[in-house]
Amino acid sequence: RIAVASNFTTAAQALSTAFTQKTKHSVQISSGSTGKLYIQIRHGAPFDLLLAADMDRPHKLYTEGYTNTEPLLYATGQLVLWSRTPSDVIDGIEMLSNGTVKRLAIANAKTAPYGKAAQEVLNKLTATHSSWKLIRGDNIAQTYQFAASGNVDAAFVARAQTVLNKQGFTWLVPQSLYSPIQQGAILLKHGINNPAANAFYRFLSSDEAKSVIQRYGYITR
Amino acid sequence: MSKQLHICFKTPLEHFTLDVDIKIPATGVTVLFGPSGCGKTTLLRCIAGLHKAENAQLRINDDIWQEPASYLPAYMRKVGYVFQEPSLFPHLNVTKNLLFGHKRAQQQGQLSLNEVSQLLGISHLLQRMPNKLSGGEKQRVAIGRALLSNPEILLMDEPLSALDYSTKAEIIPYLEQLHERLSIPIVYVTHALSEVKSMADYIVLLEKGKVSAQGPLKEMLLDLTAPLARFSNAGSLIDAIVSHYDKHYDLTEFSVDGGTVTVPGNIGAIGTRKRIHLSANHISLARTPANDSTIVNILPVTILEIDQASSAQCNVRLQLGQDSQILARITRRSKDQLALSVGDQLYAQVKGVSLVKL
Amino acid sequence: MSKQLHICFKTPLEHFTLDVDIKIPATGVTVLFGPSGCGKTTLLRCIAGLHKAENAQLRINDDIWQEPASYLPAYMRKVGYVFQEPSLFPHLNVTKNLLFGHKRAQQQGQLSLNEVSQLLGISHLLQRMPNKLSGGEKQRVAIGRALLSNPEILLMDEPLSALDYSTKAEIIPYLEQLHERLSIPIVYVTHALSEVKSMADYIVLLEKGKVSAQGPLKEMLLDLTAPLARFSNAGSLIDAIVSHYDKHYDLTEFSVDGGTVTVPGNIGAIGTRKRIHLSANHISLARTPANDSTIVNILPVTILEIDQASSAQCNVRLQLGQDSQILARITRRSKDQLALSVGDQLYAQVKGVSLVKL
Amino acid sequence: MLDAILLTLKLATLTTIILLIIGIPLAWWLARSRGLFKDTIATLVSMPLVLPPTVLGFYLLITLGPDSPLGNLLSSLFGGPLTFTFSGLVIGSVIFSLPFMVQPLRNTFESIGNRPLEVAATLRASPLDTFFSVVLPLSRNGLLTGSIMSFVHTLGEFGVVLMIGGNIPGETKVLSIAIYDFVESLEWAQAHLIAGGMLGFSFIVILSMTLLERNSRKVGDV
Amino acid sequence: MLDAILLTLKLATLTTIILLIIGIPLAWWLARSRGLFKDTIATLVSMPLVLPPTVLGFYLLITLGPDSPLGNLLSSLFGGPLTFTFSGLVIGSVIFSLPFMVQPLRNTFESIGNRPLEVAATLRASPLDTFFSVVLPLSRNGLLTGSIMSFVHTLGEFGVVLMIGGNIPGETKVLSIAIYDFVESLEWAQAHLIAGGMLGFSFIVILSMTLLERNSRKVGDV
Ligand SMILES: Nc1ncnc2c1ncn2[C@@H]1O[C@H](COP(=O)(O)OP(=O)(O)OP(=O)(O)O)[C@@H](O)[C@H]1O
Ligand SMILES: Nc1ncnc2c1ncn2[C@@H]1O[C@H](COP(=O)(O)OP(=O)(O)OP(=O)(O)O)[C@@H](O)[C@H]1O
Ligand SMILES: [Mg+2]
Ligand SMILES: [Mg+2]
Repeated sequence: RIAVASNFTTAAQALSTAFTQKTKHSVQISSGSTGKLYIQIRHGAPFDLLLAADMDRPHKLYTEGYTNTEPLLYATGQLVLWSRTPSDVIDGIEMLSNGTVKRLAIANAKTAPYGKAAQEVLNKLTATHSSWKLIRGDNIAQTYQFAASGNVDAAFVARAQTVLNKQGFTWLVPQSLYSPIQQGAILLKHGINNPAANAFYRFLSSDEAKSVIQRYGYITR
Repeated sequence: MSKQLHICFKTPLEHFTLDVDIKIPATGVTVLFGPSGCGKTTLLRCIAGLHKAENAQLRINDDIWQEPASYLPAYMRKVGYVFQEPSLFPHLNVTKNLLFGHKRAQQQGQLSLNEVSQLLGISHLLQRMPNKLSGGEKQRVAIGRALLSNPEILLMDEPLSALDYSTKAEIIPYLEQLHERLSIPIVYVTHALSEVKSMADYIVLLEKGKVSAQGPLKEMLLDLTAPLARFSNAGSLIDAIVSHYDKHYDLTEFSVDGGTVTVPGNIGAIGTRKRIHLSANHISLARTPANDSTIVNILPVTILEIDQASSAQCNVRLQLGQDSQILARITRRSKDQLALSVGDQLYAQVKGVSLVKL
Repeated sequence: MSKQLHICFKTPLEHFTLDVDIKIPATGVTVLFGPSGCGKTTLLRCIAGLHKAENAQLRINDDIWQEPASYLPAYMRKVGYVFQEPSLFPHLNVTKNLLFGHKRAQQQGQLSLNEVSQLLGISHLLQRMPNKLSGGEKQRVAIGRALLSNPEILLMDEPLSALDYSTKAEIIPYLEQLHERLSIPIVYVTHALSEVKSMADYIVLLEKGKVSAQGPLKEMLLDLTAPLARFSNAGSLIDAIVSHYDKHYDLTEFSVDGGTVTVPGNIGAIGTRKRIHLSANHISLARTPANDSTIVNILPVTILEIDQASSAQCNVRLQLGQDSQILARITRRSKDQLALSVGDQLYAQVKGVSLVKL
Repeated sequence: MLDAILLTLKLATLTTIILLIIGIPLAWWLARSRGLFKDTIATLVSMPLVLPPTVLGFYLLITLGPDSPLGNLLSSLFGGPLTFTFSGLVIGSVIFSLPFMVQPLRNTFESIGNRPLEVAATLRASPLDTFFSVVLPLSRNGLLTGSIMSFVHTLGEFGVVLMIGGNIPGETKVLSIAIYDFVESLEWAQAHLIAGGMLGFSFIVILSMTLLERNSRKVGDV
Repeated sequence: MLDAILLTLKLATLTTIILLIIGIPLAWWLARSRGLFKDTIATLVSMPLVLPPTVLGFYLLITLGPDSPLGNLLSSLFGGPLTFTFSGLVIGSVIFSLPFMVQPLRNTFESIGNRPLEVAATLRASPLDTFFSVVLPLSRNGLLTGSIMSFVHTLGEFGVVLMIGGNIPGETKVLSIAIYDFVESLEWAQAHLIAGGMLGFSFIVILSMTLLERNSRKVGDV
């Protein structure tokens, strides 16, 4: 049983398919926000493996003794500025400053890593930031929905969400503008004696897994 | 044509069809009389506009309340309705119940809260909530509420059946006066013959949804073939004028067509017109007037008609004075023993005298 | 001691306290009589266990239903209760309403659904829902339901007030027989004097929560100081035995203490015991018996007591035969004119005869 | 935080008031009419409960958004899109809490029966007058239940609100979102505080409403 | 997917049944008793609505989890922790939907009044007998409303379920979570499909329940 942060769910499903083909172990995926999963694990949720959306909470679990292994960085997320309507503008910074963006959505900076990153970007761009109204999605999925339904003009979302969707305007935010969105995986105590869980944990670092993960818009080491 | 209520309704009920087409006088009290389940309540509901009969025609004097094509909704009909079951608003106290219709009447009526509540003996209840009232008290409040709504026609569905004898005796004369004072017609459902004879001007007998007989009370009482004469307390009405008051004995003497009738109590000033009910069962006929008996009222009469009411008894219709008629019920044996026949001149000895409304 | 109902309740009401402590016979019909709001319904509710009086003692024969310390809950008291307002279960049809208590009675009673519904004239309604019934029909179903629950005591709160004359006339004799057949006591609230005199064995008069008079009907009627004698339709009861039936004239002759009384119709086999009610208003007194009048019943009597009932009228208590007494009401003037005084021997001419229960 | 508290109260109060205004006539109509059409509408009224709030919010987002004709219409009426505004929140809350207002009201209305209406009609009260002077006073129970449930439900609602509100402080960030945020970001002490506060506050409000109603009511069984 | 559908139906049905079992006596007691104590309990019953579902779920998680005495007690009773199991879901749903069952029932019970109970008592029906043969049949309206609202609310609920259930396929992953997942993972076509299905299904279920009830009922105004 794998607990997966919502934003990684699709990728995780692809991973598990590949994994199952290879090892014949079957995988059950439960998704939720990293925060929720963290709470659940602390209260006895029967998960073997956690694929979180950040490094903090896996670390916390580690220091709190819910696992014996250090968190594994399995993917690094990339932030993009996305708009449903294609634009002539290439540079997101310009787009943000030329007044076409009246409503801008980011994920909740407090709970979502991508939100935090987006906030950092905005902070760095304060000089240029102008007239938009900032809308906060609860998580990165909601933020994307805001933009996809046309309720906001642009949104900072995960690259993972836009790779499958070629439409619209996408600007890959330079890594320099935000601290890396490192996603950590840990093998939980519940799964230590589970061969399948151990296998999946190891599988995460395999090249095969890495290519899948990359396909979904993440950077791997 | 104008001073009449034309009431015509046809509507299917569970087992039969209510099918009524009558014209009743627009003044006075019309009593609806008939066995349980014959459609009395339904008829009142039709008049009030609570039951929508398809085939209908309802004229109150010159106003058309209902026709096949037009329908005045209930709340625009100026009726005062006393329901068969007490139906006070549970969220309003007695005063507010009483004033509910009063406040909504376009013109204020001639009755005041005070007057009505005093008469109905509910003055001490004004602040109570309905669930703290006895059955009779509820019904009295309901009557008061209907009266205070300044209606053009009063519909009363057995309003007094829950009341005790003395309360009834107080309320009936008041209701009697009421229609005179307010000059509105009253349609009154009752099972109590005592209420019929003391209140009715006009009677409509209903049976399985159809009108089986109707007419002014006075005529109906004397019609030996009509159902009323067959009732065990059949009787007749005569007009009377107060002619003398015997202060010493507290007796009032009335002059009636063809004689005098004495009644206990001080009824009214000399010249006051009253109506007297003579119960057929309590009239005995004699060839000579008794003078050593306590029978006070003895009237000379002539036999007009003898009808066998049952195998044991006859109803005898009698001519009194010039224009009046009264009814006596005697056994067939007495008839034979005294060899009574039409045209005989006799003395009617009357024990059962009661005053009723004018 | 055992064949008695001891009914003792004290409970505060809105304006006064219900304070009753009576012993009534455990057979026959006890009528509760009194003005609207005097506490009749509350007393019945106390007996049924629906109203919890603090200070109470209730014994039905040898069973203790309530004492200050113990309280039998309502559903364990074998009462049949007919409420003042029709209270059918709206979700059950007539049959199911009728059988509700029947099914729950520990022992099956002697009455069947068929019998009861036929008698009450509701056989054609058995499949109906209560909201499709007329007021009187509902009340009849409620009576039937109470009867079918095989009660040890029947409590009836004005059960017949919504019913028409002829339905009443059918039901009353049935109720009369009922307590004999089932030998259960009936406590009966009514405002109708006609029901009192035809049904009551024992009378309790209630006024503002207190018992103002009580006793067997026969005695109460003759007690000139008691309230009953003051009512406008006071009267008296005498025992009678059928002595002859005149087939030709359809008249039944009764022998009573001190004479004979003739009544229309074929009442019963010779030797049948009956009770006869003589209405005081309809008895006239004469020094000589009239023989040319239609008055059929003339009885020799002796004056026992003369009481002035009002400023106009007197009640006269008369000795009839050896052991019977009857009541006549005459005007004071007649008394003076005939110079009536205690001990006089007279003839009572009786017009108002009605048969009542034994 | 005060912002969020005031906003929440404003939202809950406004939603309850609007629901009373919409729900009373709707419930009355449902209670008095017969037929398949009314049963269909009655069923539709419960539908907002079927979907998870977030999903409902998602569809509202689409419906009120610039892609939908309705959204455009409202947008031009209100001078701007409704999504991510307080007005949008109110609309979402109203739709989501509709069943809580309508169902209890309808039951109460049905339990009144015909008789009081008939009596009122014979006393010259027009249907509207009857409704205000008889039906509503006799429906205190249902009104109270409906209002409490709607109010409380709006307090606690957050799926819809989060979705169409966009968590904008001072405009759409209500307490339920705040507490959710605290829970998610593991600031549990804060979460406990707000949760306790909300519970205590609602408890006091509801209890005092109930007591007030009981006191002012002297109606018993009829 | 079939898993999720069956699980959802099982959860909603079971929750409704349990709520009927708990709610009926509770509502009856609330309807019949008087006093501050009962008003307090009545208010407490609405409290589950105040907190956002996720937050409520959070507290349930804490209460039922291994850290709490109650959780441990239940854990030993049920032979294992309740959190992240179907039983835990049921408990959460029951608590969350309690007000929807209790409130309508209570109103209906109150509207019956004393008279039918008195009549039943004089006809020798014990209080229990009366309750089943008179009170419940007269409360169809409230029972129907309560059941529909609880059922539907459980269908749509997901905050609590997600929190204490943990989205485990086949055990705690109900439809509402599935649709939430689809919406979150941007598979909207799937989401539309399930949402439509849920709406259609609930619509048909509720409408037919309503019609059935109407048909079997011949009771009108009394
Ligand atoms: N629930 C109640 N609480 C307090 N007082 C009440 C209650 N019900 C009735 N009363 C009052 O108690 C008195 C007795 O009421 P009860 O119903 O016993 O009268 P009743 O003799 O049956 O009258 P009726 O012939 O009008 O039915 C009345 O004055 C009435 O106003
Ligand atoms: N709602 C109804 N629908 C169909 N039939 C009804 C309805 N109410 C009453 N009835 C039937 O219609 C007939 C007339 O009823 P109605 O109430 O008019 O009688 P009623 O003359 O007032 O009788 P009562 O003296 O017993 O009150 C009865 O046979 C009754 O069973
Ligand atoms: Mg009637
Ligand atoms: Mg009474």
